[in-house]
Amino acid sequence: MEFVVASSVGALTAAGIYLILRLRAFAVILGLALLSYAVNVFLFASGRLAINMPPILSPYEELTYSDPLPQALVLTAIVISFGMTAVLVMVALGAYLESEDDRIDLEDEAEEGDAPGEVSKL
Amino acid sequence: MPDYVEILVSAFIVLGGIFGLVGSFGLIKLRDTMQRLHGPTKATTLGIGSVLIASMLYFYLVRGQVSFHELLITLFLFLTAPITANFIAKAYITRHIREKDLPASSSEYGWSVYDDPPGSERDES
Amino acid sequence: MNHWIIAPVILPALLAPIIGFVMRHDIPLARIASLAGTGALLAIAIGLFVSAGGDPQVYYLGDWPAPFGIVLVLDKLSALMVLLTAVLAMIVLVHAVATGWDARGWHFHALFQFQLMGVVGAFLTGDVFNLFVFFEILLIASYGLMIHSGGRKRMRAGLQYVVINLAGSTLFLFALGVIYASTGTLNMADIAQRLQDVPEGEAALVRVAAMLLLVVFGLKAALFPVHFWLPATYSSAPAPVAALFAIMTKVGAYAIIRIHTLAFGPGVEATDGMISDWLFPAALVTIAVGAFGVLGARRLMPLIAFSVVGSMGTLMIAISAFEPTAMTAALYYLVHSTFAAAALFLLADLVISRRETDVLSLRPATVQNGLFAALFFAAAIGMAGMPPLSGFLGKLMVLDAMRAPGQMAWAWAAILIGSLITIVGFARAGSTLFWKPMAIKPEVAPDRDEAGSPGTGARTAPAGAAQIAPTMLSIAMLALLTGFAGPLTGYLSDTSEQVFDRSGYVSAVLDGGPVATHPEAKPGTPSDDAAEATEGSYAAPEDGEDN
Amino acid sequence: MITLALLFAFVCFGLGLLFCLWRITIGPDNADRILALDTMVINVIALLVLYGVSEGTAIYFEASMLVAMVGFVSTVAYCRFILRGDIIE
Amino acid sequence: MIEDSFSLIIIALLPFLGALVPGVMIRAGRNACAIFTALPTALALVMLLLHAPAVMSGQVLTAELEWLPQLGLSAAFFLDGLGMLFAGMILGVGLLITLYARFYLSGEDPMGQFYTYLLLFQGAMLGIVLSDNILLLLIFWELTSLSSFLLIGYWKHLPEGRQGARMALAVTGAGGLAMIGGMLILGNIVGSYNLTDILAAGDQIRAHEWYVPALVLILLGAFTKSAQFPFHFWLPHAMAAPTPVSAYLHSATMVKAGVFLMARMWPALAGTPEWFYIVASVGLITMVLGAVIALFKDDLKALLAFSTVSHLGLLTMLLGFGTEAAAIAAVFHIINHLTFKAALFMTAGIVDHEAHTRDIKRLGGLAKLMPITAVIGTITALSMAGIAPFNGFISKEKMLEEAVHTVWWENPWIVPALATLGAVFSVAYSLRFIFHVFGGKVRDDYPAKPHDPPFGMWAAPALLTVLVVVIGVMPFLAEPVVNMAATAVTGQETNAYLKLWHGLTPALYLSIIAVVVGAVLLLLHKPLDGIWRAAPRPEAKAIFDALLAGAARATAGFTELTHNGSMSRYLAVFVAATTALGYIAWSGSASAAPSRELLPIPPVVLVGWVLLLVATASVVICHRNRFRALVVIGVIGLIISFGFVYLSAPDLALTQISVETVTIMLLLLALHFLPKSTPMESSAARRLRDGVIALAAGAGVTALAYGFMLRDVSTISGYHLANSYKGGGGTNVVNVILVDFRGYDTYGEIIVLGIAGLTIFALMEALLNGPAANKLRNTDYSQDRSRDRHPLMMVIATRVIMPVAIMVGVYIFLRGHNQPGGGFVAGLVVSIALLMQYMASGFAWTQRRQQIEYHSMIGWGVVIAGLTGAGAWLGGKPFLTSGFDYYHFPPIEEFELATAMLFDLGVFLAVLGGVMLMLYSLSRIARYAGETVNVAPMDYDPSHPEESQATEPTEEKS
Amino acid sequence: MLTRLIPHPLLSIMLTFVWLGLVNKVTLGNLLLGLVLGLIIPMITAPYWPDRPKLSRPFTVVRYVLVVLWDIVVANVQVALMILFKRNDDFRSEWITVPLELTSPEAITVLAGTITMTPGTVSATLSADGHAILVHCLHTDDPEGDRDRIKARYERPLKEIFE
Ligand code: NA
Ligand code: NA
Repeated sequence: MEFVVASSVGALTAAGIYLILRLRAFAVILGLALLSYAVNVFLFASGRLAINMPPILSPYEELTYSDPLPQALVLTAIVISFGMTAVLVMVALGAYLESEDDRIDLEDEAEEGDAPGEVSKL
Repeated sequence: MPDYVEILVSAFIVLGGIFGLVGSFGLIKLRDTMQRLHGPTKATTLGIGSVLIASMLYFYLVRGQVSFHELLITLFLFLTAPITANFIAKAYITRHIREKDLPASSSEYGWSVYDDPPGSERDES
Repeated sequence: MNHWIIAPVILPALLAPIIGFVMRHDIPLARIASLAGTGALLAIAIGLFVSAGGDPQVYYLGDWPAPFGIVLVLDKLSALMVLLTAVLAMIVLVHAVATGWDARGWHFHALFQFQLMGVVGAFLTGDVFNLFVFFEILLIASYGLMIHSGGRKRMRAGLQYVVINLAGSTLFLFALGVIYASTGTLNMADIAQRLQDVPEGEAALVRVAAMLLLVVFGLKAALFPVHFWLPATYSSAPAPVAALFAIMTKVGAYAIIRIHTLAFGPGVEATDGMISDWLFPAALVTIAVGAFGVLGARRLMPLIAFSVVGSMGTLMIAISAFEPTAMTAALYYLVHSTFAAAALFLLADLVISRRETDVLSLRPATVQNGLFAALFFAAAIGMAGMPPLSGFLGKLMVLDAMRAPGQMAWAWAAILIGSLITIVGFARAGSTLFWKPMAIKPEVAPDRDEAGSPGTGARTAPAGAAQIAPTMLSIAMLALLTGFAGPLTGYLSDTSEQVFDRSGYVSAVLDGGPVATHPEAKPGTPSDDAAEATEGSYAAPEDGEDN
Repeated sequence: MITLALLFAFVCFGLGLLFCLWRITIGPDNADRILALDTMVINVIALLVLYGVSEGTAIYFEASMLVAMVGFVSTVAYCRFILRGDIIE
Repeated sequence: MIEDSFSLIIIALLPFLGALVPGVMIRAGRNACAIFTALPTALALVMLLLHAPAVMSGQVLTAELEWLPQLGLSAAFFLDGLGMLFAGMILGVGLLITLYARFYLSGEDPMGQFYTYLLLFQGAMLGIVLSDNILLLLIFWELTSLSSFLLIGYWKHLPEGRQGARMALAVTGAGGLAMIGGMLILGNIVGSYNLTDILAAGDQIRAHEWYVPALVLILLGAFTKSAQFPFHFWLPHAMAAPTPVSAYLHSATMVKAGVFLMARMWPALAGTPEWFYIVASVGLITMVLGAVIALFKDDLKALLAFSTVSHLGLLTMLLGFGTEAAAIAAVFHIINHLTFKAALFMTAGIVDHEAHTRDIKRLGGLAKLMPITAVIGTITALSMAGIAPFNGFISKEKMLEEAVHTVWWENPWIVPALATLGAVFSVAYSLRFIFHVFGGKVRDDYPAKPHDPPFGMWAAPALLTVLVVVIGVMPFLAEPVVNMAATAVTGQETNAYLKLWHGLTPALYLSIIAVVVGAVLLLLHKPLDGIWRAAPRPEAKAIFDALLAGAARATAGFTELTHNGSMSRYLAVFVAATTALGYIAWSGSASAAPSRELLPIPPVVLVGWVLLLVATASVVICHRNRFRALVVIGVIGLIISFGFVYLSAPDLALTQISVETVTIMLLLLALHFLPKSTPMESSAARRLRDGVIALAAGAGVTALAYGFMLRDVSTISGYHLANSYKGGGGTNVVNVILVDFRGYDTYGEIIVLGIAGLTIFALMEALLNGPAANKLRNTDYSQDRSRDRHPLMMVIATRVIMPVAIMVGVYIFLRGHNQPGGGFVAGLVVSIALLMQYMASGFAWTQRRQQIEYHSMIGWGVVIAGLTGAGAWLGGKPFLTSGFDYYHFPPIEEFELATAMLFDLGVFLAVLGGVMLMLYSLSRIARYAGETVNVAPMDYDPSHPEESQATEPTEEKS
Repeated sequence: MLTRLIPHPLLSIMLTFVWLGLVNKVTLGNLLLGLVLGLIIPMITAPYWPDRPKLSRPFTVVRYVLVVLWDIVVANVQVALMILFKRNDDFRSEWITVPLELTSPEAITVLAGTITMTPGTVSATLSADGHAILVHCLHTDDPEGDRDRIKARYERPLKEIFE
């Protein structure tokens, strides 16, 4: 079981990294999504694996429970990365709409004359 | 626990397994998308149905606890399955079937996939 | 328990939503609230700074004993950083309001307050995962500020900023996973204590954790080779935001100072020397990158951004020694470089908004050319580390502290040559910006008085007192740092003493606070065998309640 | 006996999942993929319920309930994207 | 003996305080300005001279202020003979320059600035010569570089001014930085930065292994400042400065700073072969070279500049000799050179000012037109030539005498020979100055009609000329001063014995040779000049500019190459570095032996594994088809959620599945406006590289995860399990951790969501007010679409499903504390329910029926959570301390109420508001894309055919 | 007035049962809470369900439900057998148009749903004016027969129930 989880994390990580190394924003977004899957499982696994011992205290019997702390951490991490992804998606969309393509790279600074200060005013 | 309970529960479980498998099998066996649509929307429904029945029976007969929230899942699937199928079908039709390949709608308006609803200006886009 | 410790986090946290969701259609009101809030934050910060004299003070959130709940720790270092943040924030905020930057987009003040909350929270927390959470808060707020008021270039640079930081956050989580997996705790003090005697077997994991964290914090601190994002970001951000970001790189530096002295610091044989061995060369290259960037810059904002990179290199060199004297120098230089960067960015905003471009090419002289030239000269001196301003003292202290035989020559060469290149770069930029233009309009070549005659082709109204004050204030801070270098350094050396006093920190956190209500897990004494740890005895309630 | 039955069912739905995966990877049409995903959701629900039975706990019920809900919504969203481009218009 | 005198500090500070004066006084007129500028200088000079007797009697005055004790830096000043001499020169000449500049500067020039800079510079110089702390000295040292940068660049409109200033700054600044290194080493050796201590520790220093590096670094500072070969080139270009500046900086003071430093450090550093060979040789070369070049300069100031270079070389050489007599000669020549060179510069300035040219070729015969100037110029020039009976003669004699006694690398004649050569050329250019400017017949083609300037302008040079003569005729008058300084330099009592006539010494013969040959050279000047011009010689400025430009270009190239904005490369570096470092750290020590038996792998898990791997792979393979990738992502999310359930993390499963759905909907909404496919852009090699990096990282993560899962570790969570119910009042430990043990994290987490909502909203506003709006309007997003937007069936189904879904949400919220669920999942479920409604009946129709406003919902959520936490303060408890209790009203069974639930409510609201605000923002963009807005819940309701189903154009578009 | 408080009584009842199902335990407290929620939630969602369909003939409803359930079981078996044992070439899939007399959207939806859940048929789409359903038959030998069966077996009772 442990190896299954570990290798899955590895696979997700590798895929995510490959995708964030692409040139288009959308691929990068996909990559980051995979990476956050990967890291969530990784963080979860840091509490070690347990089958059918969810940390829901049972009123009726003495039980062993899986480590609840990493689960809580992963929950927080999931929520945060959701917020981040949302912002990322919007920024990517904004960058695309403001320019002609959704490339992730910047063009050469030197050519650019447009400076902070002459931007859209309210 | 008495045998008949075991048999009953097991039977439903096995039944569910079989139908589930068949439904998914249809997904790869059948030839075109519309045909495949039939498999899941039915076989799986019964499959999951009997699984849920099995669960209810199990908890009631074996565990002695009344459990009927499985009904909720059944209800939910029955509510949603047709909608899902309907959407998937339309998704397929819009992309792959031309209006003339379908039977006429037998009313003044064509199928909603191709034709605007009454009232909206027809010459849109 | 001193409830004021959490005040600097809660204040903006409660103020920001009100500004953002209630006052969002009323800029003047938002401005007042934001200024008032920042003022209050400053007051609180001063109060905490004063009260942080003695041992670390611990705030046990939720009244849970450490290491089981989250704690805030107020020691000299965190108090210093909070105060630094508050002062910088006040300066930047006044600039943003005076120049009207805050009105060029939505939610500036709410995001600004949230940003402060994140930064301050990061400085105060005593829990590694909570550190992550506040990193995220300050980051996501900074995304909003970074792309404030939009614009093509800014949006694309912003996208890069978001992406690189998301990657960084992911790495942070990986590191935290390794930490929990290897130590079974998240409380910094507890980690430090458990790492004191790492069984040789777990050293590998611990080392990996330390290294990954170094990369994570290095990314924030613009440390080579993970600094590449900074120039584009800072030079595309609204100038006041860039000025505020001067504290963000310091967050990374702070985290390294905190974690890599407390947890993986000197005396932990698992990670002994490893961090220093990698941090030092990276810092050297960072200085080079920054200096080259300054000399080679074609535009003003990147030039300043690269000078920031260079300054982080110097700072990191001092940190990498991981000994009190060098740490004192590092802290001094940290404070200095924050204000130097702020001064430059704020000034750049004033200049660029009048030159209408930050390209370092010949343009007609702007209104107040003389004044801007003088301010630029001062700020550049500060950043380049020329006397008489604090940059010089800071660099002297760093050089003086880098006495390890293996490192001395490298450190000195890097810092001194780096300074030279930086000076030359600033000199070129300055004379292009402020001197050459005098040649274009000979009839008004020498500006008789600093007020600037209308003949000098003023594009826009001259900057009023309120607009110039923040820049001058940040330069004044440099002057103060110089004048009161003695007393300040006295405080800072106490601070670095405390930073390296691991046992003091640990006992303050783990021995104080509410008593654990549960016998088999006392605060600070981790239950010794895993079976017991993952098992909780539990008394059945009268009736299982389902709703 | 129940255990055997459960094992059998697990294998069935597991195979079912693999069939769905096959359909998703080869397509050919996006409609097929969405269909396969939807079927997958149902298989997973079945597996969750069976797992609850095999462990004799009701604790995984919410999960299956939620999977059912969410599966429906995302299927609709996918389809609307193909149908209208904008899923909320 | 040493005496404490606070007045030193005042002397050192006066110029800086004075620097404030001109800015104020300039409005009171130029004269007032000049006078008030002179005041502080004069005051300082007076205070200084008051100490003269004490110093002459061998006292050393000191004063110290704490500054940065931790570093060993203190504002420590001391005044000994050498300091006295230089301080006197600086202040005295400063006074004269102030006077001179008043008349020299035109009405155009901003005099206030000039005097400010001048005083700043003066203060810096004074600081150098008075510092008793080498760190302090360094500070003043660099200050002179900076202030001279300002003075040289004073005429900002002149390009040569700017370039000269930059060059001076670069060269002297670089030297200064080198010197920092040297000084720090000295302090290192001696263990103190106090100059007195260092001077006392000469032997220790010379014996130390770091002596040579320190020496070299310090000399670099001195040589650059004093324009010694090969750093001499900046000085002539500094001549772009106004003449008063040249006279002050480049004859009297700044260029002497290097000499001063060598003299100052003499006791500590001098007397070793290294010192001799470096210092003496460089000085010698400089002396000759400067003299030779000076002869061929037509610009008066250039001529004087190179002569200065040459004379600085002379001084350097003398100090290099390291003998007491040489030191005396050096000190004496410092005084003499000051007198005649300052006067000469002012003369040149007068000529320039009157004749409007400094070009010797255009001058001549001025003697008749401006007799006073001529007299001054002639006398001082003769002194420069080293011709009796002027002071220059005596010091040059002493120099030649020392040269004669100097053996260089076992070679007795090379030093005297070269020294004489230098003397020859200095005679030649001095005579040229006299004859080609003042001599000859009057011309009629001067740019302006020259005549003697007003008294104010020639007063200063005249005064200096008097000194030239007096010291020349009665040198013994200078003896006390010379001794005072020389004693300080050598560190032991000297007694200089100065007189005009030494008898027939070898030096005298050499002098005579020098004068004769020099005169001959002048006669041959025309042909020589021709040869000189023909001869190829390196143009230092060109080289320097080329170097600087090259450096700038190189660094620019490097920077733009490495920071080319290629995110993918940055990330590749980031990942690669991380992986490598991680591996290094890992391999740096042993890993643990497994201490945990592994869990079995049942078939279903195996299936899940295959599913996950295949799905992951196919995301990578088909990522160019963006929609397809999203579908597969859905699969991955499903599998992972199932995995969480299987591995006893039901809460994670709930969260994962719902978050993932909302995320996919966000992505779909965004994808509507983005390109639907990703083009194949990167090369195969590039993809291979990325693949390798990715696989390496993946392998690393796998190893790491597997590594720690093999082992057990004692964690703190035993406490949470044990106290969740007793202390937190909940049986779902995860939830209790979230809302209680680590509620602070959750608080931060919902704030992140709130900020995300804000940011997205702000971003959208910025977009829709920018060019993006036009792009949206001008793009047609409606290609071959199905015609039914709001299908009847979906609408009807939603009417039933949504309330059920909301019910589920409420349920999950209420039970979260004890069973899987909680505010966050509940929030997501409810927002998913709302999304269903949005999808069914469309945005506009739904939004119109939307009572609550998302902005304030987020706000309320955050505030409620915050206030719940702060409520604990009322009980004097820390933030987020929770309370709970059980209530029982028969016949209803007992139930629990906990503050944590209120906190959870905050979470719920923030999540709901956040998610909805994001989708709201995205949908608003669609309005701009010109979508029409429906006024009915469904496309067509057969039961109400009369109702108009017409859509109206979007309000936003108009 | 009452309609504003209880816009959809049936929905309220259903929600109460849903609640009991969720908590999976019938107690007085749960019942009360379920009722309260069952009343509140429809009030909140009322704006999204403007009109109020009226159901009549409860017995017809029950009969209809039973019929459909039975058909579903049969359908599943039939289709399962087809999928397993019928060669792909032997499938004769057909599109058939089912003209509708029903006008109530609820009724149409239920009919479409029934069609999808029952033998070898999937309702693909409606006509733009909702007067006909396009049905896809997996395998049929007489399309007209199927159409009439649908109308007779399902549409008629629905018409009674909803109109
Ligand atoms: Na279905
Ligand atoms: Na999904």
